[in-house]
Amino acid sequence: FGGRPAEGGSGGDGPIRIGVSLPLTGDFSEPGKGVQRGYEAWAKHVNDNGGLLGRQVELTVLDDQSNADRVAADYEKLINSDRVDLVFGPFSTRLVIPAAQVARDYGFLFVEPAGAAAEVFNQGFDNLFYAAPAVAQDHYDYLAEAIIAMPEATRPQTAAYAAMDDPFAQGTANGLKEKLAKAGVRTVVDEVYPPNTTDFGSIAAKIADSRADIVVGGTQYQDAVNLIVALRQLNYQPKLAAFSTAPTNPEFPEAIGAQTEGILSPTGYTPKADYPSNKEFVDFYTREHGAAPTEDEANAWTTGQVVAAAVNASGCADPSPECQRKLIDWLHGNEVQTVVGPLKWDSAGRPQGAHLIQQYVGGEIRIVLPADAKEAELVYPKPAW
Amino acid sequence: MKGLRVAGLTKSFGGVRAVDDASVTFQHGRINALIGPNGSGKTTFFNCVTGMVKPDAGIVTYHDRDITGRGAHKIAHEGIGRSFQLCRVFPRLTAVENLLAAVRPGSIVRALAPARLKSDVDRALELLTRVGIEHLADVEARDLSYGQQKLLELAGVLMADPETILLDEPAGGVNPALIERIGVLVRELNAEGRTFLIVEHNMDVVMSLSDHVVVFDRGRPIAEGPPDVVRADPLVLAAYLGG
Amino acid sequence: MPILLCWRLTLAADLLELVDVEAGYGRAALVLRGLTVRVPPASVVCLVGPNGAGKSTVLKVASGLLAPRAGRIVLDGRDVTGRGPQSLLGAGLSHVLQGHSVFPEMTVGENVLLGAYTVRDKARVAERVDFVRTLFPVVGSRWDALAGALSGGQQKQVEFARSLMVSPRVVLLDEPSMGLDPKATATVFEQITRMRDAGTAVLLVEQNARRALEIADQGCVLDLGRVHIAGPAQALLTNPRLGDLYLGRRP
Amino acid sequence: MSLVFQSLVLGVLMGGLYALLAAGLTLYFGVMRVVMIAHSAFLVLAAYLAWTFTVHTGLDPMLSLLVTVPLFFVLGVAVQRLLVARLRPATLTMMSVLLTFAVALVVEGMLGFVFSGTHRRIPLSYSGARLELFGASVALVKLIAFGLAVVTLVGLHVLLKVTRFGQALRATMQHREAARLLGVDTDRVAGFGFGLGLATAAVGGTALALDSTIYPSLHWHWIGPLMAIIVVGGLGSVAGAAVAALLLGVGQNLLQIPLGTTWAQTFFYAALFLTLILRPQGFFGGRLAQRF
Amino acid sequence: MRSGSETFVKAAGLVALAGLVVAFPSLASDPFVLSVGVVIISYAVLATAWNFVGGFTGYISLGHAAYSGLGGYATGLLILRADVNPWVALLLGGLVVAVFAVPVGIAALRVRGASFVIVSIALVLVLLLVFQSWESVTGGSDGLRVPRPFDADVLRPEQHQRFFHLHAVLLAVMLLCWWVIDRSRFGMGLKAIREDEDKARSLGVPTVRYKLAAFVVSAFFTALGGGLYALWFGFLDPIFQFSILVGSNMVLMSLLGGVRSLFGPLVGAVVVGYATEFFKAQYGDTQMHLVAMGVLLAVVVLFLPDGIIPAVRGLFVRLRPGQASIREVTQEELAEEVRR
Ligand SMILES: Nc1ncnc2c1ncn2[C@@H]1O[C@H](COP(=O)(O)OP(=O)(O)OP(=O)(O)O)[C@@H](O)[C@H]1O
Ligand SMILES: Nc1ncnc2c1ncn2[C@@H]1O[C@H](COP(=O)(O)OP(=O)(O)OP(=O)(O)O)[C@@H](O)[C@H]1O
Ligand SMILES: CC(C)C[C@H](N)C(=O)O
Ligand SMILES: [Mg+2]
Ligand SMILES: [Mg+2]
Repeated sequence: FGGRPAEGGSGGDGPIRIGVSLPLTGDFSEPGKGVQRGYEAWAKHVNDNGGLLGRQVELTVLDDQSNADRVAADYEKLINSDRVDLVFGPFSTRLVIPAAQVARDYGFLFVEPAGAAAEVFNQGFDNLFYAAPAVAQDHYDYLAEAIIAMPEATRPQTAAYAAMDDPFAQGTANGLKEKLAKAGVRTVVDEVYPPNTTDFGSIAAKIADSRADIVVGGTQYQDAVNLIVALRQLNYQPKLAAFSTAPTNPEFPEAIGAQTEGILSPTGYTPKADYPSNKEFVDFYTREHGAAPTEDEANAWTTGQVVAAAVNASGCADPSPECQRKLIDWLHGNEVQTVVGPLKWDSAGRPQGAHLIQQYVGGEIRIVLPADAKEAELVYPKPAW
Repeated sequence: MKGLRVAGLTKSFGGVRAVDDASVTFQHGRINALIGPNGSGKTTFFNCVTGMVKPDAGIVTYHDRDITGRGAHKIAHEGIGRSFQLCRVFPRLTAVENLLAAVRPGSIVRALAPARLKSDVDRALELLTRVGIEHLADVEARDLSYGQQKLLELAGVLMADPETILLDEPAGGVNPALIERIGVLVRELNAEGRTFLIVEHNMDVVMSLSDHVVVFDRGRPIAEGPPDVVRADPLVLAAYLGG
Repeated sequence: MPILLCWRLTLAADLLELVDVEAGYGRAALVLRGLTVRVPPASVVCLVGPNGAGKSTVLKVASGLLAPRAGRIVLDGRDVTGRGPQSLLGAGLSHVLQGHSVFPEMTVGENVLLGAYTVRDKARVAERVDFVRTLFPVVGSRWDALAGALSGGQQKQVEFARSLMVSPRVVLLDEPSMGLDPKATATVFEQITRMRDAGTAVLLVEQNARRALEIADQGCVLDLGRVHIAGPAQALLTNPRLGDLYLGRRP
Repeated sequence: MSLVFQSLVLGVLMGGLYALLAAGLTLYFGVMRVVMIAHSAFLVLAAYLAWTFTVHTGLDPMLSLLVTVPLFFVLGVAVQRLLVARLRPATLTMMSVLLTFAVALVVEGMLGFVFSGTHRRIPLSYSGARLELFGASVALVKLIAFGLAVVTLVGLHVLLKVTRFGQALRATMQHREAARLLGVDTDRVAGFGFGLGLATAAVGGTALALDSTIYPSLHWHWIGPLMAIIVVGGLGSVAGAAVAALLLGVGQNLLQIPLGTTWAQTFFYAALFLTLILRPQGFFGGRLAQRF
Repeated sequence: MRSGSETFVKAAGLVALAGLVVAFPSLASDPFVLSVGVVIISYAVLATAWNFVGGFTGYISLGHAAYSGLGGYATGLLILRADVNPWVALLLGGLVVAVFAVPVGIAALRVRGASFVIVSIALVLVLLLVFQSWESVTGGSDGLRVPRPFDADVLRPEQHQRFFHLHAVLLAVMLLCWWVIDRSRFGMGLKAIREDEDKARSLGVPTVRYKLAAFVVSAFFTALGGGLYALWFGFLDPIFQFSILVGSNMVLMSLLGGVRSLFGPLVGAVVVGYATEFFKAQYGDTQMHLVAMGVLLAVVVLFLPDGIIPAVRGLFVRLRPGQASIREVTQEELAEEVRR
């Protein structure tokens, strides 16, 4: 198994080769493919517009099968065998951590589109940057503020939380829970379930039995769908229901039987945002794919933008430790304009923004928080489902 | 008292009392036969004595030591060896290996000693010669015919060097010429001082071989004594031999 | 080495004939090396021989469990070589295996009733059940027990009882008396005689050789896959050459 | 109190589904001595077929049974005749583990290839519909699944215990040669037995898909609990497995109240280990697990 | 009996193999190939460790990932929580797992055959649940980062190289142990258990103790393999540590090479490891690599049920002149012979 002889290599006028490993199969394959579409759209867009540093960019995408062992091997391969100039991150916290380790060992800049959990940032990686507005803990910040600001009479008194046992999903629910608890909203149910749970009957029974005013799901996708259906089967009608990531999925309304009205979700991205590059992105992407981009594509595109900004500012894009160091240092000191807004990071790579809050209003998912970005009024209490 | 003694042995399976309060003493150093109709509990009796099943009640002693309910391998270590009614060998081990597996390793250190010690292999070959299948030493047991497997099992039991040997129907399914050969071997070993306890339905074998016969019926002994006496016992005639 | 056929004097056509059969297992060497056996109706032909001679193999070839590599099997004048046991059973041939072949996790009753698997006539089945229950008391008394929980000899009795559920024209019996107590052995041999008297052709393999030859009409001594000596059973019994080698010393 | 009652109801419904999903395993495992790792992969396959059916025709997924049950029966016959039948009888049990593991991989891989890894759920107009029962909610879809389970299990039990085919199947598995000599067409019977097992997978998969999302690797999630059920129930006993499934389902749901989801899941394995230590033959009859 | 030339060939082969292993890191064209080498030799370690129980006793454990996972976690937790030196932690971790394996073995080895398979699967699934939810100790589903045992100035490629050799040493020790047991009375007893446990018992083999000993030795080595891997890889995620697929891989590799041969699992690991890389490169982003793996496994089970090494050996034996071992004489001739 001799690896291919090194081709391309550093510098020169050849294309800039960017290595990525993504979960194209396995548990995370769906969002993984979304990220792939985003990366590819970004590369095409860059190439159509004269490339980076005047060089074309070329993606090498490997499939890590949603497996942590594989993702490390993939970056090992990209960096050593394929001799890529730059790397982009994979999808999901679970894969980002082992991947970032490899990148760090070889001194590579590691900008990633989907490692939002707190754990990603306390591993001591100085080469890592999360290319989205907020870490998991902060996804619900605007919602927390809004709830706390409600008049005493209508403000929810009790809350039920159910979170998947996954660093990201748990992080989102915990973030909201901590803030609400501090403000006096009693936690009456706090359930954590394994990622492969398919039967939510008894979790739903607990929540329904608690008659909590609001229900919050720290969810990925399928679990939110199952949980909502199970809650409906028990005729539980909360005043407010929020779930991370799932409701933004285009298939969500159909999956839960169209009873979406009033469901909330944080999102890092909206195609309607008026950040300078966003319109360009949405137009380009819609032209290519016939549909507007979602969060996964946007995060990938953002990753591209962040790296491109560093490359342009540093004037280099090669695997040498010096160049990679320059890129990393530049990102630590600067803000980057992206499709999800201006991003800047602390020393551990945490972005310093917050997520928008969306809600299904009139059958469509709209931004309701923060006030300055809203497309519709927050509906509270939510109608029955 | 020397030898194997069983008192009040009882074993039930569900509603069936396979062995029912059986008390038997075997003549140490002799060839004992255990006969009785099908289902009278002979095999179960063997299984209880050798620790393959736990008796519900009763005491088994060997040289005055209580061995009731001990693990099968411990009872084997006491010097009691047995064969099975449906002969059992290690199918994918060769004939020699079948015998080597019966060597008792002793301490842990000795357990890690090579299995093919020359002394052991020599003894195995000698035993195979004694039962007349030395030419099959390197043949896997599953390739042997039924009778040859039977002889191999016997050799394996002997390899463990037991003082008391329990044989369950050694003649069943074996060619008459071979039966005679086994009989000769049993006598030789008995002359060396080994005690035999043989379950057998072949009356010719029982009568010609044994010194002492115990007759079982419904899980307990109904008669015992020298072969000629037992053969004439009306109880035995009624229960077993058929009048 | 003398290669004789199982010779006979009867005039009636043979019910079962194995002609020049060669057979073996898998890729291994031949077990049967050109062997001919004939079984006329209303007679018992007894096969004896040392362990591993190929006796069981003869029966397996005859009942279609094992396809011969050469030779012919003729049942009632028709060539049935290569046909499976199911079709031979339909043609009136049944085979009782050596060793233990009860269905251990089914009850004794289920085992016996399976003997009549091919019989549709319920009344007839009921009648046979009554018959075997009286013949072998254990079948009746342990009707609902799992067959695997019976003692070795009891299982053999159930097996034989199971084979009596049909009345075929040819019966192959492989050591039916193995492990049986004297009473049950007597019952089995008596049943074999009765079958013969009712016109059935019986091919019997027995290690209880003298006892078997006493009730047999013809005898064949098999060794190394060939017929060694054959002739009327009485002649074999009195043949001094066979005593020590195959039949065991006279008691 | 109402939570306990609600959980009890949910537990019974879930237990019924578990029993249905495990039914096929009992058949291969107890009757045929084959450890069928791929059973749950076929469950997922059936679920996908039901999903495809509904998405493309807009009809009720239950109607897909008309196609999938016969299809799976044929598939089962094929798996048995082409693969399982080729294993050596002496090592059948062990090797069947690996062989069916391989089959599971192939099924999962094909599902991923054809349907992608996306989580799917059958869009049903009545997915949230419910009935009220003494104050507890009973979801319609769960009730349907339970009904399917009852019908299938009763049918299977009758088939195995009473019919000629059942007798022949059990005889074939216990002593093939003897069964052939009694006139049983053993090849066919064994194939049919496997087909029957897979046919239950068709029903089970459809029932599963009514109230759960599906994805190709879902089957790994089911292997453990289903195996636990058939050991606790006593290998080979359909009735035992059904009782065990009900008890485990109820137990899991009740334990979930104090313990939470994750620890409640360990209940299955705790029951499994306890069974093996206390009563290796299972609590409700069946084969001695110790010897098997 | 063995001939001198055969011994010579074997010795030469062994030396060549050892040379190849020692030299591999310098032959590898780049750190990636080297890292694949580490993965494969780690497979070989795990498969060989599995074979202590699978090969000798015939108990098929599909859940050996339990021990590799525990070994990894034990090592990592000892370093992180007790501040133990990494290498001491590795060894201690192995011992801890060995001790843990005693009660588990006593319970699990009560059942045989397929039930044992189920128990072994259940064990991994239980551990997965425990390690996922016992967050305060295990790090829960976030996983656990294991600090590297070497200084920061040991660069990653250098690290791969060291770990390759560490694995090789462990493998060599295990192979030696396996070889010693294979030839020993203990090994003979284990094989007897594999063939017929009750019969072995009746012959005086202390089956429970023997099985347990093999089981614990296997768990110990598996844990060392898991611990070493954890030190190398640096990150433990319960989902991948306690996975049925990992355990099945050990079984597949052992079976493929041949469970009754010393080098069987090693050969199997090389084949499977290479096949995994190959299928992944070939079918990258489709699930076809699963299908390919499944087909490979099925082919092995159906056509090479004894494994590669016995199959190859069988080929050689068939080429050699046949040795007749079965005496072909009739009773009559035998009687003549005896008389003479
Ligand atoms: N399934 C098998 N596979 C391979 N060889 C076999 C098989 N069955 C029998 N043999 C071999 O075929 C030969 C004849 O076997 P067979 O069973 O016909 O002997 P037999 O005369 O019935 O002996 P016994 O009196 O012991 O029953 C023996 O040498 C045996 O080793
Ligand atoms: N495992 C078991 N389960 C239930 N009943 C059993 C079991 N083993 C034996 N029995 C019953 O116990 C009784 C004694 O059986 P055992 O095997 O000891 O008889 P045996 O004297 O050896 O008979 P045989 O001469 O036929 O070998 C029989 O009625 C049998 O059915
Ligand atoms: C927001 C998402 C893209 C984050 C991702 N689901 C994670 O596991 O971290
Ligand atoms: Mg007996
Ligand atoms: Mg025979």
